[in-house]
Amino acid sequence: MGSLLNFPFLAAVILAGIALYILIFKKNMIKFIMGIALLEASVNLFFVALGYREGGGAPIYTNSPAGIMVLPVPQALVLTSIVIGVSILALMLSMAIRTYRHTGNIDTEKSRRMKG
Amino acid sequence: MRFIVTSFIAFLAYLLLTTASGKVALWSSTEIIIGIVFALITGALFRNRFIGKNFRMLNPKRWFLLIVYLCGPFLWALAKANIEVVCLVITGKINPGILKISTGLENDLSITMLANSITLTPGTLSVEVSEENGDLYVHWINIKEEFLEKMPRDCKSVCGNFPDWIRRIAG
Amino acid sequence: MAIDIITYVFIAGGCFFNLMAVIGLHRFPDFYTRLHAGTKCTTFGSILLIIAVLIQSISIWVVEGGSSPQSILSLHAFIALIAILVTNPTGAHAIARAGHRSGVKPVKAIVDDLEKEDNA
Amino acid sequence: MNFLTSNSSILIIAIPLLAAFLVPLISKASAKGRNIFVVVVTVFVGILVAILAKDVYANGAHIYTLGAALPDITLPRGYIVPVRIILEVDGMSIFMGIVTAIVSLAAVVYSLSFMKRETGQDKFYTLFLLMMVGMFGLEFTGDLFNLFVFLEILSISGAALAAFRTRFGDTVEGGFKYLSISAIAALMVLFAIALLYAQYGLLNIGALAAVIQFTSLDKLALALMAIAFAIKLGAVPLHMWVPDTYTVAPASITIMLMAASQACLYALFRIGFTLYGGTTGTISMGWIVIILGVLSMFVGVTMAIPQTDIKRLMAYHSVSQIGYMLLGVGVGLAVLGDTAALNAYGRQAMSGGIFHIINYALYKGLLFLTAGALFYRLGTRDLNKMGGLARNMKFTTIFFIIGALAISGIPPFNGFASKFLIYESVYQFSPILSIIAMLVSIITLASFTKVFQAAFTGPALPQHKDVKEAPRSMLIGMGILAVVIIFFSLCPGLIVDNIVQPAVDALINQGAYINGIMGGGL
Amino acid sequence: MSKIVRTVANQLILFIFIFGLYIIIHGHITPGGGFQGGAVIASGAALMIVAFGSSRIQKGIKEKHLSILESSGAVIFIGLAFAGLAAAGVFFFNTLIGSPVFGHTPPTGPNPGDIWTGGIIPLMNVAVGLKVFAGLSAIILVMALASSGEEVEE
Amino acid sequence: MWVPAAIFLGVCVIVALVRVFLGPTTPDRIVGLDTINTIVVMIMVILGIAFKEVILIDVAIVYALLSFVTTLFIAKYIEKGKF
Amino acid sequence: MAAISLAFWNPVVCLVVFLVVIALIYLLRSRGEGGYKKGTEQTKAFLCGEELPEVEERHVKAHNLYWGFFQALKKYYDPTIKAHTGIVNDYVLWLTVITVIAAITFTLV
Amino acid sequence: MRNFVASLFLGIAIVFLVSSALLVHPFGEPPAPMDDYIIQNAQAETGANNVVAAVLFDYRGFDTLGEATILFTAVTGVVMLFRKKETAEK
Amino acid sequence: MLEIAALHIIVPVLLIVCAVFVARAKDLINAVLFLAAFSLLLSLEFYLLQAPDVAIAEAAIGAAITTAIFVVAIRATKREEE
Repeated sequence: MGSLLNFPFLAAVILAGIALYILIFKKNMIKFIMGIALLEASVNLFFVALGYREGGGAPIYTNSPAGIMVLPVPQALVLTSIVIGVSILALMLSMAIRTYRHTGNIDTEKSRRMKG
Repeated sequence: MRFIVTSFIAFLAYLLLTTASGKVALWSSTEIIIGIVFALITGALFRNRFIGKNFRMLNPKRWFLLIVYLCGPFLWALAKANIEVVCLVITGKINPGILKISTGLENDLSITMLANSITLTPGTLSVEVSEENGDLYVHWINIKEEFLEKMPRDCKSVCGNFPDWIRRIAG
Repeated sequence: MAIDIITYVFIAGGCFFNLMAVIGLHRFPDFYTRLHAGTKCTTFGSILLIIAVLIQSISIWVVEGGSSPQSILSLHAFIALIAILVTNPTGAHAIARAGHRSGVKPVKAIVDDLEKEDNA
Repeated sequence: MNFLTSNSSILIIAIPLLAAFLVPLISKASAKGRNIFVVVVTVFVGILVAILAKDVYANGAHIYTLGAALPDITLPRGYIVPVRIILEVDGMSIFMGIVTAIVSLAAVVYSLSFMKRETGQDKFYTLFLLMMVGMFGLEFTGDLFNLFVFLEILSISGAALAAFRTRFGDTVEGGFKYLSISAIAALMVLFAIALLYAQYGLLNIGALAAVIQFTSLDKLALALMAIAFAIKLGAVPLHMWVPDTYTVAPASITIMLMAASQACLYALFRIGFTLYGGTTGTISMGWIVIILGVLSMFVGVTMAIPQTDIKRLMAYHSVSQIGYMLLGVGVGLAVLGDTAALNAYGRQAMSGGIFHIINYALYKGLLFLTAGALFYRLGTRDLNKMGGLARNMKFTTIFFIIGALAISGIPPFNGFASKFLIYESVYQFSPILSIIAMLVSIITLASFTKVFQAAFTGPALPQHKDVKEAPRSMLIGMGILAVVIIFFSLCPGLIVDNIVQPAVDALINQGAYINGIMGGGL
Repeated sequence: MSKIVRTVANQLILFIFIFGLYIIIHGHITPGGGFQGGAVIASGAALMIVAFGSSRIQKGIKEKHLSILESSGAVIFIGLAFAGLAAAGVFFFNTLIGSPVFGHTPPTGPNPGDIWTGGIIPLMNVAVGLKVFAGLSAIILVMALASSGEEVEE
Repeated sequence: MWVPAAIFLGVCVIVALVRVFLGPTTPDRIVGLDTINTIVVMIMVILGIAFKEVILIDVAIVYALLSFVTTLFIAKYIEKGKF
Repeated sequence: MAAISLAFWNPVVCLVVFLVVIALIYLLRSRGEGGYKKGTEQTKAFLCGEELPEVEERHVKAHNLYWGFFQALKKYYDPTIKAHTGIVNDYVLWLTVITVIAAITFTLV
Repeated sequence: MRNFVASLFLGIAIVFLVSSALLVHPFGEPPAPMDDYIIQNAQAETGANNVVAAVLFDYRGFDTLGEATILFTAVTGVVMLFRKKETAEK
Repeated sequence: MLEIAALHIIVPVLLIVCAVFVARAKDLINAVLFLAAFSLLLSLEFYLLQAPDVAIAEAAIGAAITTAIFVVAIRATKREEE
């Protein structure tokens, strides 16, 4: 049970592995961007899971004797990270659209012009 | 007029969200002030969207009828529909088809209400709506055989007495 | 105690309808019929579950007195229900229309007026 | 004045940020006013950097706690760990700040004419200022997560600017590559931060450095962070985005991207020396840095020779030049635990590497700007289509000669000073490395001879008959860098003693950095 | 989309908007805040775009308006940070703590009703909410216009 | 009682996800996604009761309102509409 | 502190060397032929009496320089240039590989 | 060749990641020297019941500023990429 | 609390399944669908981890806006992955 309790961590790192698989093997630009989104999500999940405390409530003072709370700082960091992620996704997708207009293709191999 | 009505509805929605925050009849004074400010902003922004071309929805009688309709015939039809669908899920006997029905309703709101109602009620699902007149194309999961003969489809057997209710509410 | 039993009945009903919805997704042959299952049953299941929530929180409210936060809880659950009631059928309509326009035909359909209309 | 001194570290970050938010609004009113505004802000930031530098060199590290009652209260009352974000500017940070300030000043003046033909200039200047903010923030912050945030600002604005001239298809490709690589690298950094946070519950670099134990998770975090910054600065074999992106970006942005890679180099050193400085990981990390450095030097310069695109050639050279810095500082990192070796040659190697940072930024910036001037007048980057340009573009030619001689390490110029420090000290560490470094310098000279021959000398080509000299503001931008290069060439001893040595001390002296954070309670 | 979706969208946008404002202004006492509320309102904008088409939305609200809104939100935010510098000498100092405006310490509870708490946090929430709403809507609007073949005006 | 119900609904999500995976056409998959949306909103409401935290219900409201937008976007894509 | 001041490097020395070089250049230039004029027959290249080729052909193109060097180092250049594929996925692969190697190094050492 | 190398190193990377997940503190028991202070003092110091908001806008407000800046940057970048005329007429 | 632990296992497993499907889908619009489902379940997982702020943000941004921009981008490029 000991290692099974770490399951959210495990899930997060397995997600990172899947994202890396996409990033290495998938040549479609939009798929590639999805890989980055997955990587982002996995790191976020890892961060929030780090801050979980057994039996803790949300870090908001709602109950009069404030009980155990989960850690607030990872949540704040993840909020920042989520918005950063969507900014990166938007910019990359715009670049993919632009590439398609110039080359008629969004394959990273077929649309490339620079090498060597 | 539109502005006032939209603001008022926004204010009501805000009050619903912030219930039990204070002492002034369940709300605190700051919440009410902020609610008014927000309601004014919302009203200024969406007055042409929220209220259509006419004001017939402002009649409180229609609101009362809407609530009665939702709690009475609609809920009953919903329950019946679900039991029917559950039966179909278990038995697997279906007899589907897409039908065109004329509802005779004119304005957008009533067509929307009817379409959403029949989506949720016995065996029917609105697939397409005609942009010119209020004709609905309905996917029916279990068509009765005798229904197919008449070409101007009978609205009554598909949607029961919903059009009457809706005509009284929004028509 | 009786209130608890009523709550349990409603929860069981809600879970049953949700289960039927997802089973219906597999039993039915084409996507229009699946949409029937996926929309109607989940909506009704949600109504039952939220009624359970309302009963429970109102009972707590009555027991503990008016200042309990449970009242807000039931109100917010009710708002969620309204949101589901408005968005679910509209979404179903949008999906059905999109599916028909993208060329998915109803399986085993005995009549298709819209198809005739398009061809005419 | 006192107000400016005590708040200068935050003002250096906040004022360009405010200006960046204001640029779209001002730009609606007048385009000329916007240009003046941007230049004024850049100059003002330069002055602030000078004020801060004076303070730091006089009084030691500058601490600024954001949101506390007083800027130097780093720890909350009666508590042992810092809670708020703290800016900590020591000798190394301010050194990088000076580099950034000089480069951005040159770039903004150069851009005034260079971007005149483009639309969307308000976007350009907004992103430019944001890029400045990213670099200064990355260099000044003392908080790991804040470092990640500024890294992202830097990456996004840099990628958007690299793709600025969207009418050429390849610019978007370069921007996409840069952005993907940066995003993945930044996520690796974030994962490493998560691993550190999981063990110690802290985010401040100084506080973490005080308690770090080098467990296996710390080792993984170190690997992730080191390689993430290595790819951002373009060390071989992670350099492949560098030619693609540097080639397509507008010239003034190329030098900003170059300064950005310097900022990432700073982050790498900060991680290696300060965060992990007290652990045993410095030796292996030092060797990894040295190996990356030697590979960068060699592969970069050999890949540069066959190129026919002038900016691509220069981009490979910048990979090669980064190798020198990695080599110099890596030697220092490898011997960090060994005091005798550190005093015998490690310190000298580090000062060579760090001095090379500023030299590289200057002469490489000058070279990229001359390449941009050629592109501005000719409309092509292809060396095969150039020839005989020295007749028409006299100043550009002179600036190119200055830059080429400096990068090749020809004695009177500043490139020689830093390279000489590296050769001399690395020779004591390992003779082979030193010989490779000298060889690379010779090949660099050879390849710039090729550029000079192909572009500037030779018969006057008929299609370049009426090519004019570059516009005035571009010449001023190049002139700033050239004047600083000549100043550095004349008195390198002054620079090394007054600017580089404090930076080296700041890197080596981990205790002072930690003490700046942990000793500041009430 | 069809008439039904348009009608529902017209009704729903009001509630999404008011809900987003609720999330923004209660950011310091219930879950939510500037980002979440701004993102909710921006999703409302996305709903309008998908229901009516971006070219029709663009007649009402243009990208440059959103851009000005976003800039001003950012300026307000950094201005609040500078206010700390001006009032107390430290950037980002929470100047309003202890003052009668927004200076209270709230009672514990799910929605205590006392909005005058949190110092500059509610103001910052509003600024960030404005900014996030404008930014995300601008992104979606510009990308939707680009995908349907139209370009943004300079 | 509430948490087991949530787990049961979680199992329902698994079953629906199989349909999303199998669905021969894209509309089939959207139907599955729509079903999952509703069920997850219900899980959120139920867990809000189970944790006895009022504030958690807000998440469910947000999701109920916004999952609609997702559905509409994909539906508009497959009916080949212009955005 | 180890003394690292470049003591041999005096600005004055640099300036003096620079002036000397300038003086040398001036001297050489003054010793040149006085009758040189631009744009006349004098400046034309003399190629064994043959006709001069076109201007483009006279200019040695950039990619022709150091041709022998590349031929000699073909074994090095072919794989190196081939490794620069220009595909983003390969960049990520390189990143992963190097990170893994670094992680192994740190774990083992 | 590429696929083999990629799979090999991807596998090793996943091994490292999984080992890191197993080596982290047990799920639900984090060390929290910084967070404990914030949880105890946030309500009194900042006057916000929502501790996350207190962290976002007070203790780590600078991060939030940076993050707002990133969104601003991205919007500027997207608008810049889709601008209409790409060269001004001379 | 064993039941909560069960949810903590079910939801991450679903997340992994969704991610695998994202990787495998040839049709990009299906991949976007799985990404939307992934986002939804991630939001649920944040909810379970007692992070309502993050859950709201993920629901709003991850589900609505990310999907929207992906779909828009696929409309502007092409649907099939080769």
